[in-house]
Amino acid sequence: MQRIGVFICWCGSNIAATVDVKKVAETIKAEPGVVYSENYQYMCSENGQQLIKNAIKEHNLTAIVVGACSPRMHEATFRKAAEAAGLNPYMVEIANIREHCSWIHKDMDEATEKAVVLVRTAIAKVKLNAPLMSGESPVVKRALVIGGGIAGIQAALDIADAGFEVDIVEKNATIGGRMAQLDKTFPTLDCSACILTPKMVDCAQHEKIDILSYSEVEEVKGFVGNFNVKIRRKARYVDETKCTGCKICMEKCPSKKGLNDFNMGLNTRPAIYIPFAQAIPNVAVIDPEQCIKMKTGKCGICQKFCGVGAIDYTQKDEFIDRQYGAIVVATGFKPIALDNFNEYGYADNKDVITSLELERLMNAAGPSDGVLVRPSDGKHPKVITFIQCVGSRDTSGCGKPYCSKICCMYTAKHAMLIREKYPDTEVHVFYIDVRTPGKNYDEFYRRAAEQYGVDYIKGMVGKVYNVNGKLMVQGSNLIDNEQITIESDLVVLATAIEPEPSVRKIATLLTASIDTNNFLTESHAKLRPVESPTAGVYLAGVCQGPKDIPETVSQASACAAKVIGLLVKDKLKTNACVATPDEMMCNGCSQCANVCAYGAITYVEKEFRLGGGKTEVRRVVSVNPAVCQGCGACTVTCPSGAMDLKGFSSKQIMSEVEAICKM
Amino acid sequence: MTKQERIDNLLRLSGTDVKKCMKCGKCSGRCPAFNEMDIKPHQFVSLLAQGKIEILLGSDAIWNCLSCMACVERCPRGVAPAAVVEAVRDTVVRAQGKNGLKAEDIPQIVDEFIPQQLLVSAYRKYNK
Amino acid sequence: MQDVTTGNKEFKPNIVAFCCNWCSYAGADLAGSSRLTYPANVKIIRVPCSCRVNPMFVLKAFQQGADGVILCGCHPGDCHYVTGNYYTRRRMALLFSFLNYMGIEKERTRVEWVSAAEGAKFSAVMNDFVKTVTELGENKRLTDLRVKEGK
Amino acid sequence: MKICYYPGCTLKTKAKELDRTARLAAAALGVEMEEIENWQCCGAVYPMGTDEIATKLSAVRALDYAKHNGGKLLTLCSACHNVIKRTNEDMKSNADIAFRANNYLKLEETYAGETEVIHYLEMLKNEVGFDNIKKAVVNPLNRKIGAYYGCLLLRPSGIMAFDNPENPTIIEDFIRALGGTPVVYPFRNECCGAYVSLKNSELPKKKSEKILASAKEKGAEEVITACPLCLYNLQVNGGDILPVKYFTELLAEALGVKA
Repeated sequence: MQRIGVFICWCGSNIAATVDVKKVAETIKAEPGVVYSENYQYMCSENGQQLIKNAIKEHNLTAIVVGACSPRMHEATFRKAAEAAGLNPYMVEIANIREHCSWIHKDMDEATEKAVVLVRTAIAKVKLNAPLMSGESPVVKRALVIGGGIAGIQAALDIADAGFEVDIVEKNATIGGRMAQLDKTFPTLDCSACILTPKMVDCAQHEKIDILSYSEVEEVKGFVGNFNVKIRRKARYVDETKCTGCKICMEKCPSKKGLNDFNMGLNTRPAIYIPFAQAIPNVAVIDPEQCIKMKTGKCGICQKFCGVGAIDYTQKDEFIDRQYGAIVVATGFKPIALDNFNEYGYADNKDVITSLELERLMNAAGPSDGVLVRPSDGKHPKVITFIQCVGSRDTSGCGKPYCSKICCMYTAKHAMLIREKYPDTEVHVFYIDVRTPGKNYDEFYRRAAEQYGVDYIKGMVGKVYNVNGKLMVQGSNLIDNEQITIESDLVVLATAIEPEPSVRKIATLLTASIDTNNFLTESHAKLRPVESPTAGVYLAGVCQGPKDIPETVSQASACAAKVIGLLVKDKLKTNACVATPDEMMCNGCSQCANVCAYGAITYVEKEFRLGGGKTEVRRVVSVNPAVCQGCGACTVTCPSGAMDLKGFSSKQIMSEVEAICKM
Repeated sequence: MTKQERIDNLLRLSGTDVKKCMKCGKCSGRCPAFNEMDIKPHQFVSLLAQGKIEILLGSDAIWNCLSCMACVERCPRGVAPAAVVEAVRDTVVRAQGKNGLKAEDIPQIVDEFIPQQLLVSAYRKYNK
Repeated sequence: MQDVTTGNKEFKPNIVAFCCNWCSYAGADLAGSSRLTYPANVKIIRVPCSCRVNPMFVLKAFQQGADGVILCGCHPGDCHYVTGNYYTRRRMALLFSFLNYMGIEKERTRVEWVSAAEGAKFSAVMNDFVKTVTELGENKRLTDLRVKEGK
Repeated sequence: MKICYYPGCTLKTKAKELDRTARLAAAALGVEMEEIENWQCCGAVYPMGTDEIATKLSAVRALDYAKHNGGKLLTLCSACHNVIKRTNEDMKSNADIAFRANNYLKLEETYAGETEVIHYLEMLKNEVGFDNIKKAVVNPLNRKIGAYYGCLLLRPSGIMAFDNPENPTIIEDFIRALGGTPVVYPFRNECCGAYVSLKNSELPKKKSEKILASAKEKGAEEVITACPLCLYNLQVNGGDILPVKYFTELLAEALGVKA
């Protein structure tokens, strides 16, 4: 039987003006189990807390109820006071007689009566409270960043600068990501490479950062503070430690017809290649599908010419296991495939290109050395038409229902750059809405229209077709209520972006939830925007939702702050109010594991004694208290009632219900 | 019938959700009969959504829409402008004396080349 | 199906409200700090998430003489625990239709989404719910007679 | 192989050639087209109004007949195909229309869209196979042919599921199988002007001329279609830019059965 102490707070006049606090304290004295009941002006004050501590000691209290303000306000305060007096902090319950009583009722009798019921309800609960202990788990002081684009680079640099080890796992042969492919960046028009490549170099030179390029995460086990990750280091057929990046292999390779992914397939590259001049690591990789030696066994020219003997055609994928305390997912995006948008003629016309292809065509290091030419005939286009929202805001099933967010700005950028570099070019932009919120963003777009004379047409294109090599762009001009056809030399499609498809696998490995568009879900849209619901997993960049470079960098730094905040701790206190299964009642059905949003529930084979010396091995549930967040979804799902929640047990809630009803 | 009832009737008859329109104008960008329509495909959706049905019911465009479904096919929001045009046309031709094609006119039109399909389809579209 | 007791103006229904800790309980706190009144016969039980509410708790409330039970959680999509309120929505839809079948009018049970910023909504919902249940009168279905007699 | 066949009114009159050559070619390819009993005109246009029931009943009758006679219904005219296939979808997925149509027809067994509607071209592609047709060709066409799809076979693509609505390939594959060279031109899926030509031939004239000019510009020597109304508009309203034929005429010619 608990020895319960009850402490009714006046909160000055906040409670006492409407609730007869003395009467409440007096009435409660008669409750079975209550051995002490007191009221005081400010329970949360030094003196008030002392009063509680003294009473606990003097009356050997085993549990206390404080009738005061909302537990969201002072539960922690009173728990600490109880702990200081030697009581387990979870033996404290709060009856909210301020926000839920004195402040909303006017009649004193009615409010007093309700306060008594609320205190009785808390007593009913506290009678069933049991001491709870927060667990502790150690923290591995190393972070994993998945994805080596600008998001991953920024997060890694920030974490490493705080003194923690970071590994960047990048599936491509170099870090840099999409930003490395861009020409200029809005709204200031800095050259993308000029601002990105120094950061790439910083990563490579940082003693705390290990870049695992051409690698993929294969398996993730463990939980916050303690992830065990298996990483596949894909065979690049070049010894990373030997290759000096001299590129002689690229020159000599006879198989030069591979599509250059980095240039969006606009030109070709050899079978052995370094993706681009500033690649980090500056190490070659062999495409085994294209390499003559690997396909036919005859060739080996690169091996012959390699001065340092770095070429190794027999290399195999390797696996490494590493431990991490925190994981940042920064897997980025890709433009959608345009198979469902044949009306724009992308598949049939070389001169219908995507915006990312245009970035490469305008880039000094691109396939045309920065000279803007038509892919079909290498001529300078005189009339260029941009089409916005290609595949974005599409609920017909052909595209994506969301706004891709970056297209309005980069199209304004493209239009402006073209008009600046080639003033004789006519530039048209078909738009549905121009969405340019952000610092200096709308000004940027207006500059394109007002100063650079870009022709913005409110309307959408219905068809692009080729007549004698000219691209006829037929669309609506809604302002003038006309249908127009613009004879163009080049058509640029502002193609919707979608999360890099590999994010699906990553999400599964991390039990991080993913939405219907394959974007990773943040823990709270407003207040926890960089945390995944899975503890210890953080989200940076477009993998979480469409965003531009400034936003991506901000989010990456926010991730880093969260990771550093986690890694500075030696041990993590785990939530005490976690799900707790009764193994004897569990039938191993997995329903609880299915509803768990955190992957806290696993199954173990366990031996049970049956009596008579016999044993049986059964599959039963096991909750990882370090991962469980204590929502209780599993408790209700369990068909056999085997699952309960500490601190909010079924019995506790039932007796609360009973106490309320028995008024 | 009150005006609201007539609006509701058109909405029901069209079977399409005009509120889904995001006013991109792709329907009118694609329409092959655009220049022959006094009220444009996107306006059919917009005017119905606003309840301005007198303009629709008085339009000549209903006789020139080809029902070619290009607007329906390409709408990014799953709206069917052609169904709105048809709902308006149905409403007009179902009113007494408002047929767009009268049976007695047909003998003068018919020549030796006109296929049955043309007579039937035009009659179905323009007459009730 | 009006109960004779509804004629009695003094009838004050007993309402059990389950509120999730993160949104609705905070919304109720905000109603309090904004001094937005609602009847005293609403008593709130704090749960971590609306999905912690076992149908058994609702049944228990009616058995113990509650006249109405309301669950409040975060708005769909805003659940602190990501998906908890979706489970609540489905479970309670099923439970409430079952209870309705058993004679506990569907107006006596309700699920509402109240965010931490919606003090006014919390108060409005509670006022409306109490009014609805008051009009329905005392609940007798499922009630353990010993409970009511004991009052 | 035997299959229920819905010819449609125009194929019995102005478009006899479409029907005749299709039957000859099918026979040569081992397909027996069994004309269904007591078919009625499909109405030539799919009525979009949500309250239209009576105008769909002839299609449902044909569909129900086919349901009990092999489960497939073969169409040839594009308009018939469009009306019947879309009506079939209504019977499958629109509970209101299905209920009311069944209520009118008082069939022994409720019709719920069970029949598979296939166009003659789909039959050639999926049942016979273009490879087999290629083998059966005795007079390879050796000329440049533009496929004219029009609207009815392709749209709405969600229901018609005939081919990619913007970039179809089935008739091009068909032309290739016959030894011809397909000419892809941008207006092959644009409307010819359709029924508007009865009231106002200006619009169909503009459309048809644009289509044929586009085909000619890309090098076509003739254009083929599956629709009698398209053929009429292209021939009568399209000027004499290019000859227009039914696709089955070319099939019969290539198979050497045209006679």
